[in-house]
Amino acid sequence: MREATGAVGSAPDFSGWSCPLPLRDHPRVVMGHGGGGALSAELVQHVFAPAFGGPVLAGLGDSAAVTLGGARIAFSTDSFVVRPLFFPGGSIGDLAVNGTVNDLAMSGAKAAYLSCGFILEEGVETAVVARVAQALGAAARAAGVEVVTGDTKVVEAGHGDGVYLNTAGIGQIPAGVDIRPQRAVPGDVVIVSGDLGVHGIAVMSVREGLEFDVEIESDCAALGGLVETMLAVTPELHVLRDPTRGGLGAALNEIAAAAGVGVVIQERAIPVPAPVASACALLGLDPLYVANEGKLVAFVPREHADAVLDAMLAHPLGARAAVIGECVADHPGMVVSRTGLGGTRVVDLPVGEQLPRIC
Amino acid sequence: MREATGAVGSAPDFSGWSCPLPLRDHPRVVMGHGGGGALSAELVQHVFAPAFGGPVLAGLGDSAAVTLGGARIAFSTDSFVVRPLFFPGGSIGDLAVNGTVNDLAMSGAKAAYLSCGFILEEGVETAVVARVAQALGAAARAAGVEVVTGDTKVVEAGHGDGVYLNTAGIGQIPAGVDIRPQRAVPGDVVIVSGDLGVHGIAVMSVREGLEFDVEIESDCAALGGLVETMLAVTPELHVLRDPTRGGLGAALNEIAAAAGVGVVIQERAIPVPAPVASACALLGLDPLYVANEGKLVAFVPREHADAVLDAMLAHPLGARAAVIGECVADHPGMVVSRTGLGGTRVVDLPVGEQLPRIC
Amino acid sequence: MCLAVPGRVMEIEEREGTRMARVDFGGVVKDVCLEYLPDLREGEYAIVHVGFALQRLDEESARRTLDLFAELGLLQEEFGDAWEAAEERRQ
Amino acid sequence: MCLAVPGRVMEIEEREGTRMARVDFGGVVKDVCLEYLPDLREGEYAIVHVGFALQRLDEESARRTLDLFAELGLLQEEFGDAWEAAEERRQ
Amino acid sequence: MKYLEEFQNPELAGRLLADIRATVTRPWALMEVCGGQTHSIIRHGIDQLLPEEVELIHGPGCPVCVTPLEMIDRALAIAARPEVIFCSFGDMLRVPGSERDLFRVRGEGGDVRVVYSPLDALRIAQENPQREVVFFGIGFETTAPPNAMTVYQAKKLGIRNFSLLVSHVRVPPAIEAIMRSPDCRVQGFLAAGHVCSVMGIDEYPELAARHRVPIVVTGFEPLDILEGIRRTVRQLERGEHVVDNAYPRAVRPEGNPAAKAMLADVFEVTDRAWRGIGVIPASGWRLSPRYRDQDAEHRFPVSDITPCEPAQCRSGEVLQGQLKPSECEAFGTVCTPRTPLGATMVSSEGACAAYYLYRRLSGPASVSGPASGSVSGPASGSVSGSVSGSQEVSTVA
Amino acid sequence: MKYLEEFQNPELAGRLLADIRATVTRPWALMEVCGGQTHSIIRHGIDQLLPEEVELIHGPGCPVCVTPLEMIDRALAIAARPEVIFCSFGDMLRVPGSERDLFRVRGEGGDVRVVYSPLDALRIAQENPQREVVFFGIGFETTAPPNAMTVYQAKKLGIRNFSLLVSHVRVPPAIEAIMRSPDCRVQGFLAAGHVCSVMGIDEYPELAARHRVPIVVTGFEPLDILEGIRRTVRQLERGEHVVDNAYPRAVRPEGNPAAKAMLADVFEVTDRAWRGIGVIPASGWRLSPRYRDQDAEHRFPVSDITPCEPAQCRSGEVLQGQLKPSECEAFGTVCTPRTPLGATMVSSEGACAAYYLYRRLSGPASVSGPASGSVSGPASGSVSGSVSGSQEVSTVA
Ligand code: SF4
Ligand code: SF4
Ligand SMILES: [Mg+2]
Ligand SMILES: [Mg+2]
Ligand SMILES: [Mg+2]
Ligand SMILES: [Mg+2]
Ligand SMILES: [Mg+2]
Ligand SMILES: [Mg+2]
Ligand SMILES: [Mg+2]
Ligand SMILES: [Mg+2]
Ligand SMILES: [Mg+2]
Ligand SMILES: [Mg+2]
Repeated sequence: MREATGAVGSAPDFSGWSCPLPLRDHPRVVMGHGGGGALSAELVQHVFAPAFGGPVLAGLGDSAAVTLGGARIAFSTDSFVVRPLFFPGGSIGDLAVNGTVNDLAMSGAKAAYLSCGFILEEGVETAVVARVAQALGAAARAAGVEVVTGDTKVVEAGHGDGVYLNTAGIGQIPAGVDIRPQRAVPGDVVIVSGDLGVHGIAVMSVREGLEFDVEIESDCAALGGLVETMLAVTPELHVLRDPTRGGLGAALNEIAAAAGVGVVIQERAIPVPAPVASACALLGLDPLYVANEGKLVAFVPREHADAVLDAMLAHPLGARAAVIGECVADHPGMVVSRTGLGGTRVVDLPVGEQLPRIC
Repeated sequence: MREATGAVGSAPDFSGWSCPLPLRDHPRVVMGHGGGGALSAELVQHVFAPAFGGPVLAGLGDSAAVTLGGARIAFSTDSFVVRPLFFPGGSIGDLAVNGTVNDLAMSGAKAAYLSCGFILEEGVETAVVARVAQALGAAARAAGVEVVTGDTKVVEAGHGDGVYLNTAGIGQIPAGVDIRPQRAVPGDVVIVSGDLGVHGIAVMSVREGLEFDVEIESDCAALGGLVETMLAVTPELHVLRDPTRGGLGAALNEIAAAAGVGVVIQERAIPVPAPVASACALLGLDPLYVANEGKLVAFVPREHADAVLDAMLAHPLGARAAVIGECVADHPGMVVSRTGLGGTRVVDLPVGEQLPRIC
Repeated sequence: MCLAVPGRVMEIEEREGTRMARVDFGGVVKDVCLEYLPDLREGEYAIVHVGFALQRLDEESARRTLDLFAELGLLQEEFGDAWEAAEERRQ
Repeated sequence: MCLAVPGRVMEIEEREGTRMARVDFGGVVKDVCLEYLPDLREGEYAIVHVGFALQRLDEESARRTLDLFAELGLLQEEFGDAWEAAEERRQ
Repeated sequence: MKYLEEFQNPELAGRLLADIRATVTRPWALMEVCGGQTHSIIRHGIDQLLPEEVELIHGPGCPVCVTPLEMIDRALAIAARPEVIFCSFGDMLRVPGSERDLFRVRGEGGDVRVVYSPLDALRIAQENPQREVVFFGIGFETTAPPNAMTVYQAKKLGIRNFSLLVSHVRVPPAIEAIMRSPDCRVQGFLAAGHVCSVMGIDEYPELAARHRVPIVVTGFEPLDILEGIRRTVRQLERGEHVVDNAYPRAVRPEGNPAAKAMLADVFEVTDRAWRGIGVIPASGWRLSPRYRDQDAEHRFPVSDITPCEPAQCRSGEVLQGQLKPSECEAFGTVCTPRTPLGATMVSSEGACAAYYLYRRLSGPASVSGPASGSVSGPASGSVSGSVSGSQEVSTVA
Repeated sequence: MKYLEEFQNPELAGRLLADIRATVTRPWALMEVCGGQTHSIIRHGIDQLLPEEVELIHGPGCPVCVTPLEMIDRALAIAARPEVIFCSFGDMLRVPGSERDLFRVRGEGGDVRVVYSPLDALRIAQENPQREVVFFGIGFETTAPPNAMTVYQAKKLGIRNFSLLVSHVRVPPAIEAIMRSPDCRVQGFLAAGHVCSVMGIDEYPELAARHRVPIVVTGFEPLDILEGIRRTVRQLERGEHVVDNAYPRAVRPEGNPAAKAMLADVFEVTDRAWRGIGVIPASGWRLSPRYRDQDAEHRFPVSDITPCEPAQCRSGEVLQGQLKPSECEAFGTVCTPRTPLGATMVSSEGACAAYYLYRRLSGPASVSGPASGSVSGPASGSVSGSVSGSQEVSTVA
């Protein structure tokens, strides 16, 4: 643990301090700072990382691996601000469990305990809160994780949005497992666990002002079991990532940047269900940037790739798993897609969140 | 760990479900549900506890004690929605660290690692976010705890309040230590670590519409060191509690209810600084219900009370510690105060947050 | 300009005096204004842009176009699968 | 009714044509309207209710009251400290 | 002299108590008129220190408790309007109307704000010219002058989007009504000191003489209250019934002339309903015709809101000292501090709430009846000595 | 027939490419007018599959790119007004005005909403009668009819709080302007299919003849674009210059008569400034006098907002194919996709943004010059083949 460097109660002096983020560009927070893309990354890099310091945060993974009382523990948190609270196939309660369980799973850890913080907006119906809590409890039971501590705050009407949720989770990392974005190496095979974009499109379909009917439901699920299955094949998985905000595009870019490798994916190998493709065509979105919850992308050493893929295909949550590309030494930090026609395009880190386009 | 009881992905059915909270009384969430008083407790009891299940949450402590990889670990979370973000003597960043560090300390654990979730409102100045982050980082260094994982979400303008923060923390519980509200027994001596109400009044003094000048600053501090000092005297501390929302009055009521004991306090033994008393007189508030952050109340076996008090008095954060009362077998679940004149009053669990009164 | 996509008209109805339809875009169904194609019928396809059907799609013409492409088979052997061809050129 | 507390007038000033003062309530200072006590001066005490000074506090009269209480000493020995006395009765 | 700690001195309290003990020879029922005094009595446990002979009855002097149901419902209706910013003292937010309270209106989207002073509401009006700002003008003669000044200032400054929902009440007509009640048990009054700081004492001698009841102007610190009791008991023991000023440092016979002049300009006396009690003639104020257009009841269509009080709630009798809270059927079952039916259950010093608390303290043995042990009589709101009572009850630790 | 997958078939694409290869004998510079086509070309990597001889120049047919700075600034000023709900297609939110964009206005408290359809904005106006709802009417002939219908409906339904900020542009005058430019390199046009779905093809024969340039109406799926290119190249190789319809399933010669009638009623032709290019005569629409009171520029005082474009930004020349983005001094230094100076850097298919991305891909060796490897010529926005170029560069893994 880091040594205490300041006296207890000493007040930091902000008078001479200036924001390390180029303020000309973003004097105020915009939606994109929460979109999981380049703006989010800049905020972490320029504001949070220097403020908090510490070698573990600098790892920038979805979760931190720490040692406590001799145990190797994965520790992660996420806040959930989804609108609407309930959507086809799930709710903010499911997301709050599965999001954190999955972040832990992405370091190979099986989630054991969750904390849960509710920020309720004055005026939200108690029945809505109860439905969220029920969904959260049911999702926790399904994932085999226990909610052991919590907190509730209420904010004035007009300063929230019904229910915001935060969960943090801890789980033990098995011996011999070291899964981090930095471990991607050229030659790794890139595998996704199934259909992409389903969760994001399901949520969008009920978002105010955008409503459309679509015959899909969020695939939101806890991936701990799938990861256990994969680790049973080999502990030598290099990278796991749940491509949530910013979608597969953001996840691959983050891995490429963290490991200093290039990634090449074959567009026609990527499983995108027809309704997702149709909704994206209608709204001008790219399925590569649509959020998922209940899917993972894995970077697996070539020699284990077939066995890992077979194990995934045998698991209910990996039934539509597919090899979609590989890790290369070229164009480090960049993700390139071979298009269905055989062309090439750069899959950039999205700046903020995707918006419906007309052009 | 609890067994998984539902299939992965099985959707709970809400159609036949009805809210266990008496909806006639509170069909919607009101501010009091977050006030740390009776309404907060009802929400936990009627909504969250049945939804989440689990024996640990039922403990209802500020933190949970769990076992992971052979280590006994305290795990806690709090969200922070304080207005304004900066106040005399501190900021939401300080609170977010000290609040969780202290919740861990109240189970005897020294906080080791924190997670940190930001919910930013679109439009908040980046410089404000950076100042909060700097304060959070400085407070973490001062407390000897490391921020190892984080998350940022942005909500649309008008759906937040600048910055909301959540922290969760983990720390190891020393062997032989078992500190929980349930352990209070008649005969325990009740000690507070210093002046009450300072933090709450400092924050109120800069709250919009209530502004007043007062020569005090928040005493917000991390109590891990003080608790270590107390545990060095004896591991046999029964209860520790940081009397935050709802103040000492709520904390004592919760302990009395959890342990099924009565508590008697001597009003004139309670350290309330003059400006706090004055502000309370002006606004019609009771200092017993004003929030603290950086103070604790301890239930100590009578045979250790003197030594523990001496150790507290020798620590900078316990310099104004005082014995304020005792735990009794009478009136179980109730807290009674002997007034300065020798009368008696019931110190009830507050219903919601205190508001300025005219009567 | 002009992200416009083909959709199939499902049900048509009047709403506040406006001709509207449920239109199916390959599994995604949305409300679309038919005022500019007043004689569009259920089952027909149209190009839809920002919630408005702007032009009926002509199936016969589409088939003729595709047939034409298929007949451009002269150099097919040389290329085979376009993606593989591109791949080869890259090696 | 009527949570009103004594405060000491610090500085007086006109604001938008209204006589206002900073008033010290034992370490807490707040703005108070003096319109109802137009001749109240700095250093004097007044009873303040919801931001308005409503009556000047008279020190001489206060002292006389306290002196009176002190003279009610007849049964002092019997009671001693009131809190302890109450405690005893409770045993 | 700080005018505060000096009047909380335990030793002097002992002397006052000793003097009361030495003086009293038989039971007396005194009413403290003012809710602030009730608060102080409970806060310091004064009722438990008094000799058994002295019974305190909590009076109707809590603006929260007596604001009539229709006025609460009008406030709720106005506060729910989208164009309105509804400002109130904090006390009123949890007071139940027919179906909900201001907290709940806020939860449902109403813009309800707690202010410290009516001037804060006026400032909010200046800052939000496109909104209608309404201030809930509750309170007795102490609070009326600040609210009057605010209405006056709004007119002077041309702030057109400010109005007052007026529910002001006056003490002397309430004393008159209590004394006229056939079931009246009150033998002496502690008059409300801060009301008299404004109004002076002119209105009381006639009342004291006509009803042959001592009226002692009393302050709010523990010593002030004990002194008020001491002087009242002394009069009663002597068979006197005059107006006495036990709070001379803050009460002059003439009151505050500037405040009285403003009241006369802005308000006019009117009949007013008291919650649970009914209409008391000339017991309230409304805006005078000059200020009628600043009356929220004229500005918003709420005058036809005239709900019935829940038949179950008997707070009127409780407020007049004619009924013990525990004799109310709703008490402790449908009506609790968490789910109050009447205002007397809302604030912890409300008679029903105080009774509820102390009954809990006195233990399960006394659940079905009045407080056990040394409760000093059958009066409502009288809760002395129940701590010692609790020691007679076996408890589950 | 789904009209979608059928036109993305890789095998048929191979046949079309083979035919283009077999046809082309020397370099040709083609402009795809429409931003949607640019998007499709980059999305599918079509530029990299074409023979080296065929160069594609990204045209000015992106409403996001060409909306003039003063119109963005007016939008920002209107959106910042407290009474306004400003509705826009998502495309416009990140387009920089002089000092900020719509995202930032929203962050500063403006009520800016993304809608899918102008009808959504009209519904918002109905639901918020006390607010002013303004819709940002950008776009070419395809988007103009939906916006026209919305204005018409607002008038018909008496929805007075709805107005349109009009920045509509027309394609044929832009083609005319490009051909007239002395530096013009364009030898053939892929005309915008969906514009012609509405307008038909009447306006093009005269242009093709006068400028001796083939104009092929082209769709948006990969096969459509390849077919458009194939037909244009074929004309060029044969020395022809006629209007050809390669998108007959969606384009009839007469267009959509109902839509054209509505356009004629609601709008009138006007000169309009194109961002980076300047005023092009008769190149836009504004509301006709009958609908003038639904014009946001008349309703809000913004007409005097006439900012200067950042002198540094040379997107006008880029848009006309006269300058490579990398020849702009700001490129890659002060102007990046994260901090765009001009609209061509905003969306990933903007010429400057596309060039920036591919330059990164082509590696450090080519940072200071145009893209290395098989870039097919000096034209701006032409980025083919740079992936293979990147393999010649040693990288740090
Ligand atoms: S107990 Fe409740 S219902 Fe009965 S009188 Fe008191 S407030 Fe009214
Ligand atoms: S690089 Fe930027 S500044 Fe230069 S022309 Fe392009 S958009 Fe304008
Ligand atoms: Mg996380
Ligand atoms: Mg996550
Ligand atoms: Mg908490
Ligand atoms: Mg909201
Ligand atoms: Mg993740
Ligand atoms: Mg906690
Ligand atoms: Mg806490
Ligand atoms: Mg996260
Ligand atoms: Mg806000
Ligand atoms: Mg705590």
